[in-house]
Amino acid sequence: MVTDLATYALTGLGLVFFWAGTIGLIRFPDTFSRLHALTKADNLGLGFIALGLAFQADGWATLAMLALIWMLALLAAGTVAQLVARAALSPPEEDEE
Amino acid sequence: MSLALDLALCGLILCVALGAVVGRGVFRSVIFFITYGLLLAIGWARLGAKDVALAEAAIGAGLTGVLLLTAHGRLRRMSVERAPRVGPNPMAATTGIAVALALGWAWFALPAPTAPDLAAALPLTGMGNPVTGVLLHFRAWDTLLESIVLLAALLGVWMLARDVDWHAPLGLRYHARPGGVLASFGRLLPPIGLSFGSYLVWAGADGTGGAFQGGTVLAAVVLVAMMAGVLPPPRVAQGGLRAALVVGPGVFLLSGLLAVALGMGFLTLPPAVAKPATLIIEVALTVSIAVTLAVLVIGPPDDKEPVR
Amino acid sequence: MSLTVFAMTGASLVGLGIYGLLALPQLLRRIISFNLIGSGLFLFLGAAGARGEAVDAVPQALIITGIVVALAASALAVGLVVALARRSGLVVLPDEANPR
Amino acid sequence: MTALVIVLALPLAGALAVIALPVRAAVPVALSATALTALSALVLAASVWQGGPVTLMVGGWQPPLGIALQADGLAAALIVMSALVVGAVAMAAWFEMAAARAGPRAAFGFWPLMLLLWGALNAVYVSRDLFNLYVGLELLSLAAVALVAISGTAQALVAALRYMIFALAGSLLYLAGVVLVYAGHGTLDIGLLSARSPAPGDALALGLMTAGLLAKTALFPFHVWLPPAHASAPAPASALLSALVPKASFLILIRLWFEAMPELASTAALLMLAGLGAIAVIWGGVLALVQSRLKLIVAYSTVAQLGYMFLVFPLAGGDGSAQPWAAGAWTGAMFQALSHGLAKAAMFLVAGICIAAVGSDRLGDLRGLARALPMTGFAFALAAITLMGLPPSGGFTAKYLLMTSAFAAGQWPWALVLAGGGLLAAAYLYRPLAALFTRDARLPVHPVARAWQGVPLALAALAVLLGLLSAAPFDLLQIGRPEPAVEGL
Repeated sequence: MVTDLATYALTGLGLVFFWAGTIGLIRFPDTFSRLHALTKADNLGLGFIALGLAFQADGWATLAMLALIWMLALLAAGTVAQLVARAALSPPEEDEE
Repeated sequence: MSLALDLALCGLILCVALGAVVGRGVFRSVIFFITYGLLLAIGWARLGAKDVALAEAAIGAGLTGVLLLTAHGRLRRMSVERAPRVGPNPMAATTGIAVALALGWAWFALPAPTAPDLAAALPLTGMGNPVTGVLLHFRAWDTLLESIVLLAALLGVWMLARDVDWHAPLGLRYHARPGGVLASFGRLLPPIGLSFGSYLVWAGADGTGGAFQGGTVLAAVVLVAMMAGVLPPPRVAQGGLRAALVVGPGVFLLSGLLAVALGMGFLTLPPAVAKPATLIIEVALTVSIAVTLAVLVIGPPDDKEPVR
Repeated sequence: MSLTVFAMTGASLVGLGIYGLLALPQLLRRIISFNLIGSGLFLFLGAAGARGEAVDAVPQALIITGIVVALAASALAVGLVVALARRSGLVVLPDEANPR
Repeated sequence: MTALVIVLALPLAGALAVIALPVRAAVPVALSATALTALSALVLAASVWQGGPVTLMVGGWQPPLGIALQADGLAAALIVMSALVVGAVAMAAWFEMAAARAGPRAAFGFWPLMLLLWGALNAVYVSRDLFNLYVGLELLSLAAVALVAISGTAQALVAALRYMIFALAGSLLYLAGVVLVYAGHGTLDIGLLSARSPAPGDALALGLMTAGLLAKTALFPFHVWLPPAHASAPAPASALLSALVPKASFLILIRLWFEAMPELASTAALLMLAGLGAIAVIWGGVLALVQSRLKLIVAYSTVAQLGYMFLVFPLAGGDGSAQPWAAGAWTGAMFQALSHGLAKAAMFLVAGICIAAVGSDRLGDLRGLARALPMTGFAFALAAITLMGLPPSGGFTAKYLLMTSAFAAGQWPWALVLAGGGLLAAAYLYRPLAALFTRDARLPVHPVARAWQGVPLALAALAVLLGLLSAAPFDLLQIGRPEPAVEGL
């Protein structure tokens, strides 16, 4: 019961962060601030969701898997953000008239 | 509740698909397509088809996405002519709607047939996962041909190299700074990816996974390692590369021929050895799939982009 | 009911892909449209295979095969598009007129 | 059965070996795989001849679970014809695709692609499973597109891309039909489908599959991709593409309309198929008439010659299948597939020799070439006899059978098409023949090995022999020929 409540609260909090990150992605003016919104907010959001789901886990294996998922997502998001930022330094081009 | 979820998911899938078709700019179109593949994978999970979900996410969204993104980047650097922007096309719209309506009608008109009875035959294959049983036993001939289709595509891609480049390393040169983020990612990912990919192959016998899904994960590892400069891109002439390309279909085909030589039918695996034999075939297939997919994505031998 | 939703989505994806294939000249977009048609058909097939009491595994295997084949075809098509752009600077096919 | 397995597996195994082994081993491995497979093809045909259709359940699993393969008379005949064509192409390619002449890239790629194409063809000829046919067709298409692109010019790339788009669209239409068939019947096996209880989506499925296969067979109005694609490939590849590849999708059409769903063959649909075929015969002939390059003439002639095969639908399909003339019409169309394959491959190989000799295939550059290369000129003339349908060639047997059936059935417009198409063929082939055999002196000719010149000559002679010795192939084609349904209506 308590675990269910914790799950609702934490995943709810995670969703708020995702929502904020998405708003940032849409509203921020340039690539760099958008990236900032995405990586910061979404990584945190995913962390809360993983934490919330951890209360429903039925064993250490599931817990480890959740932790692994979060860490891999962090690793990938960090790398991709760097690469996107570097790509954004070169001027964009439209390929269709 | 679950119907509402499915409706929302399908609505989302259709929206991003629409974005992929009519969105402004090819880059956006590609991004929509990748999103589409990931959403579709969730749809497959909702349909209870976990193996398909994995395949769609890894191959449909992941590799096809990388392929399209790389191609778009290369086209942009080549200063090609721009494609004309076209307005709505009523003829095409009518055709598309007609086919969609015909398929929709067929859904309601078709009776649900009796599916082939897998349950009785599956124990003979030693597989717990019926999808793997179908892929490697009941429809092994499809799967063998499919692994060779990948090779045919690769040969086709190689034939697109310029003659002067033929002996050059495969694909474009990527410049990853030695101490940069990409380089460290390229060193960090392979051990994780290798274990995950191998796990998928191993698990595929009884649970979710299989040679194609595992092979795709391994291909992604190889790709990242090459882009990060950790793994030098191979050349067409390298014997190791070419052996890796054919080992999967080769072992599969030879096992089928061995069965003929032993007086059984083509591609027959007797129940006694079915499980270990399948595992050997799957491991060999995984190696070939991983290497073939990776070199398929990095493209033909290429010395440098031309200056136009 | 959910199955019908997925089947209708599949049918619509096929329609959308056909529109893209016929209406859009840019070749990468055409390749994307091909993939939409293929995955729409697979979604239809997957929904059809889930109609019985037990989910039929055969369509799932067919779909995995189909996804791999679609990737192979896409890879060759993308390779051709890039090679053509490099040789002639084109990202659309020249006019349908027959060469002489 | 072993022969069937070898015919299926050896080309694929050969391709894998060519890819894996060092480059210097490629040609010997490919040639020995070709020779052994061709031998097994003959053994297979002999065993079909003696013991009836050869059936193979892959992995020992019966349909609907497993995939059934069956070599009936028609499949065996096509396998033998393909083996002859591939054998000849391999001999010509030994000269023509050598690294010194074609460059290391094309010399590496041609052999495995040829073998993969052959393996796919044989797989399609014998498969009884609609989805397995899809995978086989995809392998065939990808190998074929790669062979078009092998020459690497911008023109070839455009042709390959257009081919790819038609092939992919055709595959997806076919796949849509397959999806509907499985959704309605839970099986993909042609034999089980023929005994199915009809479902409401069947006509739609058949229509979709047919449209897709027509695009792959390049029937009018889907023919636009074929001439540039076949003319852009290196000559040995063109021979494979033009002589063999369209026959695979045509064979699936035959399987669908005569075996899987014969009761859906309405008169209107059959007439439409043959009508498109008739337009293809005339329009392809007219376009061949205005070309100035040998390879384009030969490629447009393929559009026309494929059209004849579609006359089989109203003459032997649907209600006509129970009529006495059905056997003649059916066999005539298959004779056309066989003789066109041999003659067309010979013509493209001649074009390859011409390019090797004078560096061009423009008719103006070929003037008087037959004086320097008499064997080549003679080979082209023999192949032309078959395409025109003159006695005693295989093409004559085909058109004779189709024409007598058309008269017997009272469908005389098809006879007019046959006659008109023959005249057109005579007209468009007269121009290259006249150029080759003119007495003008010409610029110097590069020497061409006699063994190379003998290859198309042998193929063209086989196409004529098919008419002289037509009794044996006639009987072979009857083995396993779909019988009309016993229970009427």
